[in-house]
Amino acid sequence: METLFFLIISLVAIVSAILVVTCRNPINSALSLILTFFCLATYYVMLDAPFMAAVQVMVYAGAIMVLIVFTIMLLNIRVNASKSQSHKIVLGTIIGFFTLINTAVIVFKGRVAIPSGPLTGEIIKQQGHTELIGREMFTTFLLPFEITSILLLVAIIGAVILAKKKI
Amino acid sequence: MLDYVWLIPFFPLVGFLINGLLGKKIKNEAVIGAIGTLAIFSSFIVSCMVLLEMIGLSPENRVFEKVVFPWIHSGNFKADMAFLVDPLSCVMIMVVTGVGSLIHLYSIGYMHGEEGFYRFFAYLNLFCMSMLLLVLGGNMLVMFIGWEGVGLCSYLLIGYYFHKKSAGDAAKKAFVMNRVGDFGFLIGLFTLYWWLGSNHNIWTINFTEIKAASHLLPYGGVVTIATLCFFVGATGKSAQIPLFTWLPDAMEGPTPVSALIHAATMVTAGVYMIGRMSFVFIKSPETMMVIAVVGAATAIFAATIGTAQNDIKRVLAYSTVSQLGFMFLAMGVGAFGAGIFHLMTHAFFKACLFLGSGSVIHAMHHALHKGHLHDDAQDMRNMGGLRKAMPITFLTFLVSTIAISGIPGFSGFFSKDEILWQAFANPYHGNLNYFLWATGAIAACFTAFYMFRLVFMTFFGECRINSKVKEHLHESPLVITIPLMVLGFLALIGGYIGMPKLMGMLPNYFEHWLDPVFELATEYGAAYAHHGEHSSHALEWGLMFGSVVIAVIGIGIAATMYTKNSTLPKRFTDAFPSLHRAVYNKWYIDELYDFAFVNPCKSFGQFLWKGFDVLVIDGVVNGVAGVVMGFSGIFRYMQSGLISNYAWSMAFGVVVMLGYYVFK
Amino acid sequence: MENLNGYLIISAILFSIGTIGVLTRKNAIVIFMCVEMMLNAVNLTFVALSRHLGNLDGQVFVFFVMTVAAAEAAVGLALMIAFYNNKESIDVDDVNLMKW
Amino acid sequence: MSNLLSLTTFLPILGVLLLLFIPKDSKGTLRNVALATTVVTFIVSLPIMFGFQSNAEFQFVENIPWISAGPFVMRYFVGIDGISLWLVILTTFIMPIAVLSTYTAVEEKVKEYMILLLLLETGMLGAFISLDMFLFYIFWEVMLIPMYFMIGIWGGKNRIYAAVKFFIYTMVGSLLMLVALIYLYFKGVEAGFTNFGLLQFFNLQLPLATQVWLFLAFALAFAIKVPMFPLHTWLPDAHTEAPTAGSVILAAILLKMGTYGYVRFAIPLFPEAAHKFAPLIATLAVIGIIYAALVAMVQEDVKKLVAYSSVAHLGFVMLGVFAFNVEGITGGLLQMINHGVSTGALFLIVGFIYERRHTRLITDFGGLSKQMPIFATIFMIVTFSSIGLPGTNGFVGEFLVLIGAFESELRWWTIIASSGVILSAVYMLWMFQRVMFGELDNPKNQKLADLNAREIVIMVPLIVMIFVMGIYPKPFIDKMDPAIKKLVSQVRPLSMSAQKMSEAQPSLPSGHTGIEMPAGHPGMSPETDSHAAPVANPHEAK
Repeated sequence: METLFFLIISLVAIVSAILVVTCRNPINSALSLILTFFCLATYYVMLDAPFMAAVQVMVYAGAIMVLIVFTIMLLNIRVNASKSQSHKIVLGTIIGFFTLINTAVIVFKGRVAIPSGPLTGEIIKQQGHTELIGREMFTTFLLPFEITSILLLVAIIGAVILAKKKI
Repeated sequence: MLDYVWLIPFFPLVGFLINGLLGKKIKNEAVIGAIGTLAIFSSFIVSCMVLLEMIGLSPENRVFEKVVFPWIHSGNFKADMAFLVDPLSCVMIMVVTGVGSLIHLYSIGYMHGEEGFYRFFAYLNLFCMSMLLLVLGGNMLVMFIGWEGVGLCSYLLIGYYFHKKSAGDAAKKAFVMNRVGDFGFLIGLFTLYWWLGSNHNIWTINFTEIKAASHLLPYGGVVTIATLCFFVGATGKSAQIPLFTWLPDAMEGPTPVSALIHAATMVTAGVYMIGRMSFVFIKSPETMMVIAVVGAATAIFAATIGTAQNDIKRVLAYSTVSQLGFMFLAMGVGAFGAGIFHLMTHAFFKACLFLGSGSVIHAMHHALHKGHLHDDAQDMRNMGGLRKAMPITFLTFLVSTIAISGIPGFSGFFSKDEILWQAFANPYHGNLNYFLWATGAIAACFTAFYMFRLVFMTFFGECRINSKVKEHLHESPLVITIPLMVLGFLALIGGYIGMPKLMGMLPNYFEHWLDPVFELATEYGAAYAHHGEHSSHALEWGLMFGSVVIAVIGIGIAATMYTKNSTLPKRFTDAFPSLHRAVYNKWYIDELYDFAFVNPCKSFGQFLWKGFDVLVIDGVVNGVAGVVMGFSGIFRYMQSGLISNYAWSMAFGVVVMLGYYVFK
Repeated sequence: MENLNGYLIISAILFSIGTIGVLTRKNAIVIFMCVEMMLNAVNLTFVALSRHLGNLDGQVFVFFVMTVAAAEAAVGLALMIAFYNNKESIDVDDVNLMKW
Repeated sequence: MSNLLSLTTFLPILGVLLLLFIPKDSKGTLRNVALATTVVTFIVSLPIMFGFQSNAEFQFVENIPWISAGPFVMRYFVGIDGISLWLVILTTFIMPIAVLSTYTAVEEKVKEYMILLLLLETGMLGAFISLDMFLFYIFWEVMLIPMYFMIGIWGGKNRIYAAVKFFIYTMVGSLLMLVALIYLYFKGVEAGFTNFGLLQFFNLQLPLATQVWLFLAFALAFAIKVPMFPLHTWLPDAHTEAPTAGSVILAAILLKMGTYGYVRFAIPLFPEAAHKFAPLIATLAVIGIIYAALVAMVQEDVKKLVAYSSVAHLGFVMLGVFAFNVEGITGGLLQMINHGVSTGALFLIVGFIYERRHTRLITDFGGLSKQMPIFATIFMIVTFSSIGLPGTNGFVGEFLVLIGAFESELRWWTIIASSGVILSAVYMLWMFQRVMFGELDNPKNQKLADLNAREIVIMVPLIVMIFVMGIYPKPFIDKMDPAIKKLVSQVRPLSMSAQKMSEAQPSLPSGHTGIEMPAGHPGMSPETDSHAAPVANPHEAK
């Protein structure tokens, strides 16, 4: 059952990903991408990481994609009539294919470490994923976490300054 | 009093500081002059007291060392600010402070109204300090401070009229030539220090310690090298061949400077240094010979040039070079006492001569200035018949001229005759002695000739000065003539303290006085001396008589040529034009040096800069940069600026690298 | 977690598709979206392996990646707007100022 | 009091922070704050000088953990001995003077200029006090950047060329040094060392072949900085283009980094290689002395002339240092300080007339003595100090260098180097004569003003130092002496024993007791060692 579900989701994810690349209209690409992101969120749920799924939906599918869609509409770019060079597509596909092969070989030939951490599905269910993440984030990773806030601040200021025509 | 020996150089230092720092504010010439003169006069008083105390000691105790403060101590090397008082330095401090005081006094009158009066006195005091350090230095390094210090003051004072290009050039030339000498001095010092240190573990540059260790030094060999280097130092300072050309040019300085620095004191430093280290020099027969030969050669060489000069101070300058040659001759034949003796008498009469010439120039300058003429105040061809206008100057000048010419009864006779006799009779140089004596005697003849030529041209005969200004010529003020009279008096009687034993009227005080300093040298010299077949009294009397005759001949020729038959000099120069031209142009030595050293150095420097630095080294550096730039010029085409190209190459690179690791 | 390889393969596929998109498309916004997709592919790997290893570090890392992605989106899109204001285009082939 | 060194070093950084908050238009405040910072730094450094005990130990030591990255462990390890003490004091002493000299010289971008000056001070002080090799390297690089900008932004016409040349020359050297440093570190790790602390590396017994390569890398870096012939051509360009304060600092302190590097690092770390290369380096030093003097003689630009004279002076330093005896190294160190004082003063003097006339060509001047008597006096004193007249500082150092070198095996080199003494008199006096003597015929020169109060205040401390160090150098020598003795014993254990032997047998002429190079270490094959991989497997340390 779960395997079937996984396969279906995978199919959706791959198809929508291909659509992202192939759609002429950026709006269509953007919508396909949202679909991909949702698929990923589903995977996260299946991986016992509901908090990550929530964040994925909120940040990616919500915030970032909204931003992208707004930008697309703001710039109002006409659909590119000139066809892209076919040799580029071929070459790009070859390179992408090789990337896939490389990674796949790594996945299949590689040896994954034996589970060493304390967490199992039961523990996660018992204590709650959000709490676990929260503990981790505010103890071990407190400093990086705080630094992220600075990063975001910088990004905000940067974005404002860049996008304004005259400061 | 001996403990306070440091006061001797200290007073002039104070004078220098006061005049140098505050002189500009003081402005009052009398005060400045008084400070300067008092400073050196106080030193003279202290020197007298030191001398008296030294006389009171028994001869073997007449060595006193005083360490004022430690100076450079590093590793084995140790040099203190130390003073050494012994009979030799006593003589020197007496000469320096005595003659120095008189010249300071004289300068008050001579420099009256000059711009930078305070500067002059400050420099003069600084000079006295350096000179006193030189003669009092207890080790070679303190001596070297003085040694370079007097060079510096000489530079400053020659360049006193710095707005004149010739003065600046002369000052630089003097300093650089002195520096060449200093180079020799340093190498000599190093050699001696290193040899004694590494072979006998006596790391010292202290004179008394070297003296104590001098029995360890070998005859010849390394000592020859060291002493020759020292001698190079002496030639630079004392204007001997080959480094003598700066001294005549140094006459660009004010006349008191010429008298003090370039006649009485500084230039004799080389002689003093050899005397101070006589126990080292004597250990090298080769060096002694070189010194004697160079001294004799300089004596005659400079004397010949002196015969053809028309500038009154230049004649005196060449005369100084020549007399210094005599002193070196004395040192070279082992007659250290005689050399120092001549140094002292020469200080008296040559200072007097220079000051006298200064008095003449002063008067001439004054007169010409009154008449608004721009004739050269120093050219003897413009003078003549001055004896009536300036009787005191004339008389003192005459006395000194007689003294330098070597007429019996005057100081120069005793010292010069002693030197000539020693040149003939010394036990060190074998058959070379005849040559040395002959050269010295001929030089003495020339000396008598050109000095009397100078006297005749200046003081006798018709007055050749423009008749308009004749009535403005008059005797210089007292402040100028008093030093002249004192020095003239000394030139007259100064020789009696060193009367040759032969005459037997007075004991030779001077030689006895210096005996403790030089006895070690005589002792070492005995090792290779061959005892004299010459030394008979009759011979000594004969040679003395001969030298007097020679001097009289010189005077006679001068008298004939320049008073009786005034066309003779012209006929003579017409007969030998090229000879006269060569002598007049100082045998073209300056030109030779320019050709051999100065110009090659400059063009070599130019070549190194433009050729090597800029072309070769920078060429290589810039060439490397150029190659890099060239390659980057090619590679820059890879930087298309198109993002997709970068993305492509990145992806490609990642795939390839990843592929390598995955499939290897 | 018997299905680890499945997640990893999906992640690899998504990553490759993203790569192809980055390389072939000319619209800067689409390229940007493809980059986001590649980031997500990596995130999936992180989460999957984190779950497999029983250790939450990977998920915290994903969190940071998301933050960076958000910042990147803000700045990147601002850049695009600025660029569009200047050149009237967001075609990457028009961005050629980055050469010497 | 124990962290006095850090305080001194980082006070300028505090000044930088202060400067950041001052608006860039209030130039007066900026200058005063910068000056105050340097003066305070100098005052803070005084207790270091007075509290320094005359022994061979490192003092005011601070040693705290700093970076620990895998096998690389760097510590904040600072301290001074008699060798670095005077260089630290020299730096803090020169900086206020340099800052004061820019009051009217720099009118544009004052804020940035002052900040760079202060950063430079921190860099220089840090380099002198570092006892951790990596810390030293970092400070060494820190110095480079402010100087680069100072030349490149406030320089003369050809400033970009000069700045880039300066930067690249120095960078090439320091990269080689970095490589050698890391290699040395791994050698140390093999021997059981756990950090970059310098002192332990003195005991590292390296085979000769390894030493040679490492020494060459270090020596090249330092030789460029010194600069030694034939790597000196960046110096005249940098000096001519740099603003006055830049030239002063460059000459007075930055160049000392090179010679200091030899004394602190290259020689004690690789004593045998140093001995092996001593004749070569002495030869280059002597060539530098003569060559720079000859080139200086024909310069038309006063500043370039002074720059070349620097090359000659530092040649003396190198000669003294490579004499490997107490006199020579003492002389070399004194000469470093002397050169800092007198050449710094010379550059200031050139700056003064440049500010007035906006030219540095010798032919544009002449007869200035008449117009500027105070200037003439100061110029003359400094000139004579540079020539090395006894009684001034230049003499003591030069003399000790020469006598030390003469005692060692470098006798013939010394004789040739001594002739540089003559040449230095020639070019300095000739320049002085052409600038100061003669008729005052150029109408532009007739209106020149003499030095003002500020300029006199700048020069007076230098003049005082010239005489103090010339007449009473004892305190200076006394403080550095134990450290130098220790250095000498580190460097020539072989020759020390040889000397003792010669003392025991005084009849032997000891000119030949000089160091014979050890003919390789028994039991160690230099070949295999020198070809070993430079980075000794970092994975093991993980």
